[in-house]
Amino acid sequence: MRLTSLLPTLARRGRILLALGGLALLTGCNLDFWTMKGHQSTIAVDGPVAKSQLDVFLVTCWVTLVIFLIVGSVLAYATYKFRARSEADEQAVPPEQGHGNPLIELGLIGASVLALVIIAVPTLKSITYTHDVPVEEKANAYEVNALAYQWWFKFEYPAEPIAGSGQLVSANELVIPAGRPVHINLRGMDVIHSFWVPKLAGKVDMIPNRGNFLWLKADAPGYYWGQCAEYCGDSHAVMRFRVIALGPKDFNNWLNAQTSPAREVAKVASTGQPKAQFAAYRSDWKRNEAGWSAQFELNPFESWKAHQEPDPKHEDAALIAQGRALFQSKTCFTCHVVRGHMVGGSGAYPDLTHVGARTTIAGGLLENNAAQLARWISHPDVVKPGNKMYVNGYLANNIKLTPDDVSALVAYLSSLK
Amino acid sequence: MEATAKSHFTGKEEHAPAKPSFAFWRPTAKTGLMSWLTTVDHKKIGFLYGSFALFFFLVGGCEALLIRLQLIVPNNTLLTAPQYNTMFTMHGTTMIFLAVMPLGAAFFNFIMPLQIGARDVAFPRLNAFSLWTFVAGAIILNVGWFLPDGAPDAGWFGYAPLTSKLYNPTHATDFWILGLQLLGVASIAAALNFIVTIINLRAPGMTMMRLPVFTWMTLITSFLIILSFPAITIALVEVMFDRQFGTNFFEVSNGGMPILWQHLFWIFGHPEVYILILPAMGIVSEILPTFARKPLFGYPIVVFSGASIGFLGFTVWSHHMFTTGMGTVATAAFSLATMTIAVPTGVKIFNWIGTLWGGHLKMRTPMMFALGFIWMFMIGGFSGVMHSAAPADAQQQDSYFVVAHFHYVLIGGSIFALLGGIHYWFPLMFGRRVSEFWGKLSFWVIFIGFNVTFFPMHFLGLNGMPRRTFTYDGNMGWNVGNMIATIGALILGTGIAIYFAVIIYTYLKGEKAGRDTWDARTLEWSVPTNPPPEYNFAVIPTVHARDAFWYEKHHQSEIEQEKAAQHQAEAAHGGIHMPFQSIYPLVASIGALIGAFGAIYHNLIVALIGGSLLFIGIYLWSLEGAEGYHLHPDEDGHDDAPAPKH
Amino acid sequence: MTSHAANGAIDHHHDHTTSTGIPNKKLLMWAFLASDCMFFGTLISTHLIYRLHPPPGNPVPRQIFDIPLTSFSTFILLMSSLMMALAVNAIQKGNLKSMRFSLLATIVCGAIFLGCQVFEFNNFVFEKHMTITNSILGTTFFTLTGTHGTHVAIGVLWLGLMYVRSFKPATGGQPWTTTLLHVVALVAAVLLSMKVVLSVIWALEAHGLSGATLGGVVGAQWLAIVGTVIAIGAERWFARPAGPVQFDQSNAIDVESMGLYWHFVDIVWIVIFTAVYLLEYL
Amino acid sequence: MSDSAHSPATAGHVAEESKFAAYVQIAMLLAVITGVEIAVIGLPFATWLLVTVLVVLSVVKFMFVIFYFMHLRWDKLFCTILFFIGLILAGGTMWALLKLFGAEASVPLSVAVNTVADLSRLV
Ligand code: HEA
Ligand code: HEA
Ligand code: HEC
Ligand code: CUA
Ligand SMILES: [Cu+2]
Repeated sequence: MRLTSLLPTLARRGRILLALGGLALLTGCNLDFWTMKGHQSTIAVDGPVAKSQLDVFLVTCWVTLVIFLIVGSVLAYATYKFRARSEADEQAVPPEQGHGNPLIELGLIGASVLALVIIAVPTLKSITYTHDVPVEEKANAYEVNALAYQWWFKFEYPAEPIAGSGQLVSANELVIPAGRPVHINLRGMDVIHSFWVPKLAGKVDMIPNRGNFLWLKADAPGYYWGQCAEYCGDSHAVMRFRVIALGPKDFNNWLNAQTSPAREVAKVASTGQPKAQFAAYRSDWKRNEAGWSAQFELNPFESWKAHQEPDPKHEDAALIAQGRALFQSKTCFTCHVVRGHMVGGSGAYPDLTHVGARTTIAGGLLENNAAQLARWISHPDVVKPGNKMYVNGYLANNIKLTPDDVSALVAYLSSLK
Repeated sequence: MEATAKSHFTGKEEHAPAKPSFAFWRPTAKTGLMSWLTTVDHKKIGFLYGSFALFFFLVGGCEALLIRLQLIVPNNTLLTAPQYNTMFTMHGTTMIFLAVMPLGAAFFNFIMPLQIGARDVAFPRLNAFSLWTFVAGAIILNVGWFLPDGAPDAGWFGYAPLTSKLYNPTHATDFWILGLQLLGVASIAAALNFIVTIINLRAPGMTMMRLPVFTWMTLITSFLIILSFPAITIALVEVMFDRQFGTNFFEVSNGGMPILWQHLFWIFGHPEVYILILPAMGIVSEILPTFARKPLFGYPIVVFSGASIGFLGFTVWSHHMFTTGMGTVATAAFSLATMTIAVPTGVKIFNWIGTLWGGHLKMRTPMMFALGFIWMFMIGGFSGVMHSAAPADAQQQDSYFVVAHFHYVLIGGSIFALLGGIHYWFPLMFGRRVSEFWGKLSFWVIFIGFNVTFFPMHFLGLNGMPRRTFTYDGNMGWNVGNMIATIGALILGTGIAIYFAVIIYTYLKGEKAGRDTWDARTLEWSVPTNPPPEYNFAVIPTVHARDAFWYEKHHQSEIEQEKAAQHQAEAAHGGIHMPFQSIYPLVASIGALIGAFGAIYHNLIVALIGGSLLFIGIYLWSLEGAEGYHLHPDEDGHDDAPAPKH
Repeated sequence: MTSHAANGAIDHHHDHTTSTGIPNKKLLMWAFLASDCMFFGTLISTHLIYRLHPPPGNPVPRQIFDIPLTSFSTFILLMSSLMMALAVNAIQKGNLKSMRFSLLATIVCGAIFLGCQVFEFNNFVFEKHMTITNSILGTTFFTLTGTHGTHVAIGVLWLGLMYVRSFKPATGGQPWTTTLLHVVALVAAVLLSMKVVLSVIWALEAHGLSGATLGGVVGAQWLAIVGTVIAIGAERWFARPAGPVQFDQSNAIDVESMGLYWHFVDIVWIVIFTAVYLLEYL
Repeated sequence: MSDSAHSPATAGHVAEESKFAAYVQIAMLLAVITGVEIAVIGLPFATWLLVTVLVVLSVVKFMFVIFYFMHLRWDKLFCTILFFIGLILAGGTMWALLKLFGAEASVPLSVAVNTVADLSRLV
């Protein structure tokens, strides 16, 4: 980045910033940030692996807290008790020039070692436990592969073969069976990334040329936030993903839906609905807009379930057909797979066969709704700095979309449940 | 090779000055630009190191402020993603390599020779070379701000393969590689010099176990530098070859393993963090006894624990890699090894408290910083211990919890101690002292601002906020913590601004300080004038005890006689020998700078010019010899001594 | 800190022995070598790590290495260490002539070693098709041995400078250009003769021993041959005996520190020879 | 300021000669060890044995060079300590690195996978 390019940016944005800062202050901060109940909390956890890690953390926390209190009080006392209270005090005859006391030293060293042993024991236990699926549960474990690309995740289900195209593949949303251990093979496909779903398990890096893995288990069905946790270039911050844990029945239903080819929308006449208008056609779409809606935030898991169901009432079959044609003519299919609809695509780009059934797009950055979809395909560069759809696709293939194209593509993509 | 010391031990006599042809032109300016560029005086070099370091501290601080301003609210757009990534990369690199390390080097240079009763370091011209090579490295590292390619943006530990040509095609990463390479050369050269100085140039009677603790920590830090920097040198050579010549060290398609970079980097990187903290611990170990008016509690144990921290520092590097899937055995081993470091570190804390116990604590500004150091470093150390438990770290690694940890040890630790050290030695360095009121005020503002900034980051990290993210969404529960942290950073910035204002004011107009302002204990305060004369000691002191100066003050008559005798002996032998200034270290460093540019831009001719300049500089520097002139001050540094009057 | 008699012969600093009695330069050199241990340690580790896991398609070292040649250069480097030790020994006794001879012998050994390495690299690249870019073995092997070779080359240069310095006249008078020219002559002599010898070897390998082969070499390399003769002549001229010089026992420490460096480069090779070459044959 | 004309004392001469002889003998010994090393690799013994022999032999060479040619033997002990700090740390680091990379967890995918399909995923 160039210094000269920074200065105007600063000047331009300074005012917005001040306004924003003031606003946030005024709206009143609720100072409960220390409860740490966020979507990516490592404290309010939902799985045995994260729990084991949390327990170790709490041990370290208590041990050091106790030491801190003891050492701190002695230090505070010494500072208070022995401070010179007056000028005269400072000039007084120097105190006894003592040089130390080996017994005290040894005692304290012993105490420190003891404290460390208290930490070390659970640490060692947890290292073994969190490393891999416990032997007794091995048979029950579900296997998936997670592959990281700049800046999105690909998930493979080796246990779900699909005739003709290998195995079930999805992007950015990992669906797992709840209550079962899941063994995830981690692969970095370009640079180093890291797989982190704080509520379920600590992170493990996805390093090129290295066969890493982790295991986790979700205690109950739920919707979990994940994030790439190793700096991997421009859009590292927005390389996110989700994990959805489902009960056995739901999981099987989901698998059935996913393993089938992309959904065909019955050819019916236009419902005559007015075409959606998207503010997102313009590139000056406000970038500091949240990627999610309040409704979604209210109950993400329900939102995910809702996404699984087709919504024929609001679908415009003609528009969808137009979108499908555009997907081909605008060369989207050269990168993206839509299994059953057209032949094309490559494994190195997100599989869109069931993109409509996901709650998020663009690496977990945006909620998957019409407006955000439009925003993404109109200006991927603005939404996600440097992303490879933009640099490899839009520029190289020179894809230009009119607002109408976008509406059609959005309709098509949303129909891919 | 430095020729200065040649005659030092052989007693060899040079022949009457022959030549001088133009190559051996000896600069003699005592004032003005040339005197600074060609100086070989450890105090001037220390001052320059310190000035550069403080400048870069402000630069790094401004970068930090931009980081914090970007994060003040979710989805902020003050900086773009590439700008932000550049910002934290340069912030980390600048703070570590261009602020804290050289600030440490400034004290090593200025204080250490005085503490051991020496008149300079063992190789004064090598010292100048270190300084100018450091400057060259700093230039290369920062030059990207002014060029189209931009400044480095691969993070301060530049994990391969993000640094490869494929993912980072511009020269930005080359600036980072070559910049660090030059800084490494500078650091190793300086460290070798300090090692020889401390081992070999101690005043009579200054046994190793009488060395001031700061000098001890200088020695240990220097060892850490010479033993850890080679690892990053090799690692940097490997990425450089990958980028420039298409080798395969980290090239996955030909079987390269990017994980190797992480190992090599952290073999350097972990000792590096102790390179940053040990000088700080040394400074604190000087300040506390002075203001408690008591010797350091358990001196031998403090020294020994410093050495064990240094040694253990080489056995724990993989604790930065707990999440790289090393397998249970390696993870457990590094986890335990890391925990053991808490023991020697704890010993230091206990001994500092022991030093306070029963003392007469004079609560002056340096003392405030030292006490602040103990508190803050303790907190930082405890979060370090939390990291060392590998399973816990799996959640903390690369989250703001780590950011909190290392700022507590780096700012609460290193920076607090260094800022305290500046206050402490200011009267010695400049003959003026900082106003207590303003000094304490700046301390409190910094202290509060620091905690407001970084304490919430623990919560942010545990709440899952990843580091190195230019933006975050508003629904994650991170808004308030970030807002507080940013406000804290502004307070902290204000505190630092006050601190600098006070320092600059004092330098220009501050209250004059007498000799031995604080009633201190170590030899640096025994110099005849503040600031010290260029020859440091009119008479090389003879050391009778640890805390040598304290002993002198309490055995005055005895010492006086000894000094007189010593002075006579020295005078009889021709007075104090001072080495000439020299231009060649600067020439060599400029050669290195030019050569680095040639390497970055693949320009063979420029590289060759740079290389030859480097070679010629070194060659002429070894040919010209140290030479020098003589001074004849009296015992107190008066009379015929050209002592700088203030 | 330095004692330095501006005039007169009084040893005027009673305190100029160092605190430990070890000369500063020697201490500096040992500390530097400690540092260099880490330097080569990490580099050799890199090579061995990749030997632990050679990717498929990596060249097989056994099919590439040429143990007889490497053994020869190992032997030569050992001999150079011997000559270096003798040089230090000589100057410590003040025997300048013997020191100069030993230094020259060390330089020659170093040059032969470098020549072998040039030959080896050439052979690997052009005959065995292993380059620094086309395989991980090539990458680590060339980087490691090349870095060692660079150390040797720096050592040879340093030896040359020291050799030249031993002619600095005691009277001063000599302009620095003479010194520089002497260095140039020496370096040119070494480089050019290496070139000639190498081309002879290559020609012999390619065409066998015959008058025509040698004639061909002379034809192709006549410039280098003439240059070699001139350079050696110039070197001899600069080295002609001429009055007292500024070099004696007191310079032993300079030669000794240089020697430490040289021996270190030798022991690094001992490690490389075992770890990189021999272990491949088990 | 001495040229060769300024011949050293006789006593010095004797000392020089004796060291001279020692140096030459050591060099011969080193050469012989090198020869043995080269011979050893052809022997039909267990690999671990050969490795041990090779390592021991090169350590012997190493020690001879540093203690005699580099006269650590005659120098202050401190030089030996100084150098061995570096040597031991470097050796320890190498050992740890090789252990780490030798561990199962560190086998790179480019070696572990054998099918073409899997390989293509890496590139
Ligand atoms: C000045 C620099 C400094 C210092 C001194 C330390 C000190 C320590 N550090 Fe820290 N560390 C960093 C700078 C530093 N660190 C940096 C910069 C990083 C991040 C790099 C990056 O990723 O960018 C880092 C990261 C880091 C990690 C990796 C985190 C991660 O990325 O996942 C770990 C893991 O173990 C760690 C551990 C420790 C430990 C155990 C100590 C110990 O030395 C602390 C010992 C001190 C105490 C424990 C307190 C006092 C002791 C007592 C009062 C005695 C009794 C106490 C007990 C018995 C517990 N540090
Ligand atoms: C010694 C080292 C050091 C020091 C002193 C600091 C100082 C500060 N650091 Fe940083 N920091 C690092 C070393 C250090 N840091 C490292 C190694 C990283 C990791 C980088 C990476 O991930 O690659 C890092 C990363 C880092 C991050 C994480 C970025 C990210 O991961 O996305 C943050 C975020 O808050 C941060 C903040 C700060 C702040 C607010 C200060 C403050 O203390 C700064 C205080 C100074 C000033 C504020 C400027 C001085 C004052 C003026 C110029 C006067 C004018 C100003 C006002 C009046 C307001 N630092
Ligand atoms: C050069 C290849 C390429 C082309 C052509 C391309 N894309 Fe993409 N697409 C990508 C990549 C890469 C991503 C992942 C980007 C990221 O998240 O960083 C992506 C992501 C997406 C996503 C989000 C997927 C998810 O689950 O997160 C959608 C939707 C999408 N593209 C639609 C389209 C449409 C519509 C077109 C044509 C107009 C198109 N793409 C053309 C490469 C391409
Ligand atoms: Cu992927 Cu960060
Ligand atoms: Cu560390």
